[in-house]
Amino acid sequence: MTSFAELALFLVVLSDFAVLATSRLSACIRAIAFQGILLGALPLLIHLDISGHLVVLAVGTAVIKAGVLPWFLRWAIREAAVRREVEPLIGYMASVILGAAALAIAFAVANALPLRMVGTDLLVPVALVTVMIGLVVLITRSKAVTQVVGYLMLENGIFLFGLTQSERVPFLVEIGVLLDVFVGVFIMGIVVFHINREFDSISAARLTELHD
Amino acid sequence: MTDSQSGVSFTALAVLLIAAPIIPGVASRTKAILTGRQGSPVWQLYADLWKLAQRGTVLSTRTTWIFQLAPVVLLATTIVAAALVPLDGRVSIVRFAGDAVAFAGVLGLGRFALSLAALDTGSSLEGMGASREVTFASLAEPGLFVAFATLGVIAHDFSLSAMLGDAAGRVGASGGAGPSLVMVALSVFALSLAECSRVPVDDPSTHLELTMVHEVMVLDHSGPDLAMILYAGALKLGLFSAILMNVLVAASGQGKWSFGGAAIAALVASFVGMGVSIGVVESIVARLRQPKVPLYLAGGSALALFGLILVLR
Amino acid sequence: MNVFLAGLGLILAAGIGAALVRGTRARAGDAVYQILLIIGCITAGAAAGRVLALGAPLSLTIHGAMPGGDWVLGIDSLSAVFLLAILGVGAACAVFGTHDLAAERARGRRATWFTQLSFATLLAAIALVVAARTVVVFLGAWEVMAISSYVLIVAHHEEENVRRSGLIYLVATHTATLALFAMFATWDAAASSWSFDALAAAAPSLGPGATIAVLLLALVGFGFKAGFVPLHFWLPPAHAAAPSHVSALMSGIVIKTGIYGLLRVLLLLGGAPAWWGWLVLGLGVSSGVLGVLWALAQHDIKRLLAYHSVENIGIILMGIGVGALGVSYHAPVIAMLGFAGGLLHTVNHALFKSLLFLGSGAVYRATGTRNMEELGGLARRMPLTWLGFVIGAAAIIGVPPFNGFVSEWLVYQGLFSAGQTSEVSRLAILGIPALALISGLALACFTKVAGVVFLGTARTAHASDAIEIPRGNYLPALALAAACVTLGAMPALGIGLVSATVRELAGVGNVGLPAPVISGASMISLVALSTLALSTLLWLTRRALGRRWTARREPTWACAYDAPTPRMQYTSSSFAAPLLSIFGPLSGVRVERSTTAMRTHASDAVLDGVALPLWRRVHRAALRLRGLQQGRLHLYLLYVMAALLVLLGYLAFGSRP
Amino acid sequence: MVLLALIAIPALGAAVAYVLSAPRRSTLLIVIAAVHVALVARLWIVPGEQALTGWLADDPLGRVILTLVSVLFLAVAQYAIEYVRVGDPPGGRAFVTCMLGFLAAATLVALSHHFALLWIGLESTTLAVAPLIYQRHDRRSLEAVWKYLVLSSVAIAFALLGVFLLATAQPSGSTGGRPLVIDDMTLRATALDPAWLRAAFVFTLIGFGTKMGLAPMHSWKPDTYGEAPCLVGGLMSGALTSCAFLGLARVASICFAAGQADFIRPALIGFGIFSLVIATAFIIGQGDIKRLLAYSSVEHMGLLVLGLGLGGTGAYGAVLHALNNGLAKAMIFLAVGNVVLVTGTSASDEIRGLLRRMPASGILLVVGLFAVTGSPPFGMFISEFTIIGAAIGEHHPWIAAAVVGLLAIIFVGIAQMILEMVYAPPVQEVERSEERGRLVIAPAALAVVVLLLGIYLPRPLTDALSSAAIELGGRAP
Repeated sequence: MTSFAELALFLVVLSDFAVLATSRLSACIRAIAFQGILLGALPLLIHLDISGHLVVLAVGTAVIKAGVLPWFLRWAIREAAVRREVEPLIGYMASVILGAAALAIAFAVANALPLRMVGTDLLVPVALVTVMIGLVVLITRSKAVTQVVGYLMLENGIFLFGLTQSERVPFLVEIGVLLDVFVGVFIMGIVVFHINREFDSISAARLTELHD
Repeated sequence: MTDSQSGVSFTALAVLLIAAPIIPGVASRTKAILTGRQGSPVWQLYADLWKLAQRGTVLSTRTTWIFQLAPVVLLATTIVAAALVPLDGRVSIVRFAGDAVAFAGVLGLGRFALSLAALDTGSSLEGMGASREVTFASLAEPGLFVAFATLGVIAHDFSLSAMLGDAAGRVGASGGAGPSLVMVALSVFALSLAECSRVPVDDPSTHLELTMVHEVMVLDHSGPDLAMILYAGALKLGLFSAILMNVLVAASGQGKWSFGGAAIAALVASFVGMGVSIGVVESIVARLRQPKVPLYLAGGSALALFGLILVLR
Repeated sequence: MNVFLAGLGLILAAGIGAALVRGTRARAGDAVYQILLIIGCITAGAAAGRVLALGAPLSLTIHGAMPGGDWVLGIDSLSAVFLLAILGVGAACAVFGTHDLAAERARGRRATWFTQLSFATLLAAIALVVAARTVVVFLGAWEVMAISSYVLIVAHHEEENVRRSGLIYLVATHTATLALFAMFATWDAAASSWSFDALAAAAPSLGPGATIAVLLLALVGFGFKAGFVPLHFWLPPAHAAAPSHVSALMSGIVIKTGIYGLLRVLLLLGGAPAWWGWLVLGLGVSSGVLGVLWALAQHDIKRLLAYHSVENIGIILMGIGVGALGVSYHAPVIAMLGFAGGLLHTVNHALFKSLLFLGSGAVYRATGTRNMEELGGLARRMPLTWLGFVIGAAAIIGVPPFNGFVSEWLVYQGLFSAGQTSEVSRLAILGIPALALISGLALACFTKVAGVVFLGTARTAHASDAIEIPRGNYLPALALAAACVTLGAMPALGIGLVSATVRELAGVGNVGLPAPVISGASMISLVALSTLALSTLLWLTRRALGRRWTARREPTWACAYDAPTPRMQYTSSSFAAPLLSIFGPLSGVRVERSTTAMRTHASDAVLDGVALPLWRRVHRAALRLRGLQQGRLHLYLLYVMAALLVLLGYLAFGSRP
Repeated sequence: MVLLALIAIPALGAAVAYVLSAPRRSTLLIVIAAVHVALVARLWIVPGEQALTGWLADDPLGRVILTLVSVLFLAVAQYAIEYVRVGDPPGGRAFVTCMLGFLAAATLVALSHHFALLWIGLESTTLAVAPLIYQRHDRRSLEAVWKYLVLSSVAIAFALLGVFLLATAQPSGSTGGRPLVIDDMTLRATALDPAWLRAAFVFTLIGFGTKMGLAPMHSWKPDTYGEAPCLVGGLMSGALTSCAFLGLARVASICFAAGQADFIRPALIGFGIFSLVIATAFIIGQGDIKRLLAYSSVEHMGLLVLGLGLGGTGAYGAVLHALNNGLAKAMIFLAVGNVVLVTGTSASDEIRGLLRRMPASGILLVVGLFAVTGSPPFGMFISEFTIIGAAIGEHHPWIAAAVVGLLAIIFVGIAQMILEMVYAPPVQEVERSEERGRLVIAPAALAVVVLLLGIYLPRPLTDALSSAAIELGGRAP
């Protein structure tokens, strides 16, 4: 059983790097959708006693993170003529190297943490990697949509970390968190849509009109 | 103060009022003799006063009541100042702790009135005189106060009668305060020359208005007003000579004269002495240039300050 | 105590009454305002008078859920002395102000009810400051006083420099409030509650560091309000900008709350260490000399009077310094003389300074300008204002028949008696030449003002067609003049007024004032009366003598130059030039020479030299930080990450659990 | 039962308002606001109610913040009725909905005793306010809302991580009590694992700190308050930041109970002082009145955190300061709103002659100046005085000196701008004032409340403040 969970976690790391490496927006969105599916499956893989609320949680996560949000992000950028990411501040190669560094740090830190292991010991490092790579994407990318993808990745990382405490964190809270993330990204999507309409290209870099 | 004592001090005041005008006469006389001239008689000022008292006054069209009030206030304040000084070397008519401040204050009121009268005429020359008079006075006063402070510390009492009267005499020479008393005497002499506008600071006999200080302030006064101003000037000279005499007596260390007659004689002698010394100074020293006067006054004050430090040590 | 509060209530009612009865029936509003305000002042003054007369301090505690414990008000002898000065001068300024504003309202420029309302609030706030006995009430009344005087200063807010002066004033008072803030906070840390009695109880338990902090902060906080030299820079611009009856009240009364504060802290601390006494004496001397020197350099009559307030605050501080030294060197005689001199000079200064400001206000109302170079010859056209002004001038330079002399005489005695002791306090005698220099320069300065503004011939059209102000205006001025003369002629009155407080400050129980002071007081009245008597006698003989000879009227002699023009008269700058040249750059006179013209203007050493450049440097430093907010979202995210990393570092390497 | 009503009514109102017509929407808004205040008053009468098995509870600290939010919302609602009709883009359908949504979320934050619930509440306040910021639908407000959303979401993500770390710090099973419920955690605080608890505090400090607008995470504040309509600025600076402060205070109370005081105090004091310094630097020479108020909000958040970090009477001062700051900030924002509505610009050098054109708002601005800078007659003075007293009481005299110095400089910056706007003569003479009467009622009422708080603190309020202070590791003055 743990091998399936480890496989899923490995795929999650792979999708992180996919987002880092690609320059095309649609590829990014597909990668984050794929990660959504994995996240949906993981609670089932980790906890053997599959109770009713675990299934609902898994299905809910998969539907929202893999289905609704990626479709919505594609809707947000449908009029954008340019579908490619502007050259990020530190270049693609540097981003991937940074991702690798994040992976190394994550594993080093994970061992140091005196965490009571629940599920596989791979869960916490992967969570930390996803969080860090999410932050890298958020900071270095200039396209608004990519930043939303970065934010989603950050949420996924924290969601993974939440799984270590899943039996202690009641079901209602999980759903609440999920709903909040959904509404957050939904509003971000609308704003991206408006940015898309106002500014010729949806690069967030030009948003520097407000300053002191 | 006992009634016999007050009798002597009142007679001393009367002597001052009568004899004061000799001093300018003696001064001009000495200067004339030293410079080989005949010079005017000693009682010249009496004649001038009498002549002016008979004359009518000419008032400027611009002046207000302050112009006519000023000479009156000047004379009145000088007389009140005289009441504060122990003319007979023992005790003054009005005696209280801190009457040195009153002495300076009263003279200040007179100066204030005279300067206002000068500005009232609206002429630029009188304005210049008032400005210079007030400038030099404000620099001379600190020196005078340091002198009084030194005397006060020596006599352990801040009233003029104690300082210049008997207390200073007793403590004076014997208490080792001799040198500082001499310094105070010198500084009082220097500063009184400035206060009474005599040579090193101002020349009463000059006719060039631009160089005058005190004289140009009173240009517009005439008749009895001018008489009062000149008389007040002479009285002030008399006051300072009395103060100087008392300080010198204290410095020399003899006791005080017990009976009244000698004190009166000493007072008259101080007038003549003051006149002679002014005459000598006038014939030796030329008038100081305008920017040099503050240095002169500062020098006088420094002398007194040095005396004070000597005593305080 | 309820009588006092009733008085305050009446004063506030006067302001509100003026606010209600505005518009068409403004004249009725003025009458209501004046009557109510005067009655209020009298009732409150009666309460204060009773405290002084019976020597029984009043106290009132208002319980309730107020923040910082319940409110305590009280009037002891110190508050009573200040209250009498405040209410007396306040009433006079209010009457003058009403008529002054009536003229302005006639020109329809501005509704006057707002100024009257804030004037009434200001008066009530000052009275409350003096009667407050807890921190919250004290600081609350203090700030209401600061705000209402700000509102009054910017009454003519259409002019740019009025607003600028108002801002400088507000910043100065707010910094003062913050300094008091910190002082009371330091003091409160050791005290049980926020009331003054608790503070007094906690005073001995204050550590050495805390005592130094409290004393220095008190000096800064109250110094800003009192306005001694380094902290005076707001005072001249504020007084020049304010309407004249407001600057009269501010200069006479509001800056005195600073002195009240210092005395109150001294009382609560039960005496200050010697260094504080020396510091206050030093500040007094420097404020005195520099204040009068900078006053000499001024062209604007109100700025000149404002600098003279700085000088007189210097003299008051010398008195308090000597008093504090007396207490710290355990010489009660010196303490009593010093405090008596300082306190009496506070009352005297309140009287003659407001008199002078009302005079300058009348001049401004009549001629429309405050620049002395454009005035002259007003004595003939405004005789009663001239009478008030010349009495005020004589009083301020401290010559015998007037009240200024009495308090300076006390300060001299304090300095001299300090000089007679054997300890190091002997050095205080060096204050005597300084005080002499100050009064000498003051005499020069006021000869200049009185002569240039009122005497000679009118230099411009403004001055030549000036008309005397209505009766209502100079009545208060003459009342103040009368007070100056009576206090000068009968000094025993003034000394009796302050003796109770002086005993308390010097901490000597109910032993009487030193004997020389009592006998001196009667002698001074003898000197004053004899001067007046002798002058009148000589004046009458002069009159009698003169009638026999006709007095001819000719143009001024001026060495037979027969076409003198008004411009040839000595002006304020030329009159002061010899004195200012002696002090060189210290006098702050800036000379602007061009090929055709030469102008001198006075600059304030502290404001232009220290305060404004300091503010510009702070401004530049702030602008350099502006780069942080340049609008790029990436950098904002980096800031958050940086903060996170710093905290994680702190977590990892910070204090071990 | 009252607690659930307090949350449900605004939430339902938000849904209903979306479908109602404009006039009825406004009446619904004001009615719900009034009902909300009434319910909170009832809470004061019978305190200590619980709901949802302890997840929602009424404790003194929460009740003070809830009162602030409720009173503030009532004033803003009354202001909004007029604003919706007359604002430059009049408030649309979403305006009232979002406001009521915000009220519901803020109430949830104030009442929740379960950290995750608190997190959800705070997240929903952020999302409820976002459309309000974008009210003007122009490029500048678009940029402002984008930055606000990205920065807040990242912050909220960290806060969520912090909450999960709190959960890990709690021992499972009976010894740990119900997971993430504040009451149980404070009771069994010693059983918490110190390492995880500290990590949780770090992340929650960053998360809630960014929501409060502490420096260096404050960059979204000037843009957001600068571009949002003033009543939204008032709502956010008054209520939203106070809710974020409540969240931070809850975590801090757990840490104090668990004996981590010497770890978290330096961090809180450090952030407090840094916020004050940054605020001072940006207030001087600021060109825009709304951005200036944003930096003033950063300054006061710094003071709150400083008070919390100092301990002693500082905690009491901090909670009282949150109350005073919320009301004063809302008051001055609404007054500025009136000015911006008439003059059309918020650049301070283009606004002149307010005393002539809009006397009421002009005077309110001056009153606001003295209120916001903590001058004595107003409530802010009492709380600032307590905080500085605590700084000295807890033997940090240099911190007290620094704070007093910075407050003095800040006063100069704000006074320079506001006094010039109010007292300078108007560019072109105007005969009658362009004041809208109804828009002045709300700020005037708030001003009176702030003044009252400076003079009279009702007994129940002081008791609540004292028990809140004890909870936050401090003591009553």
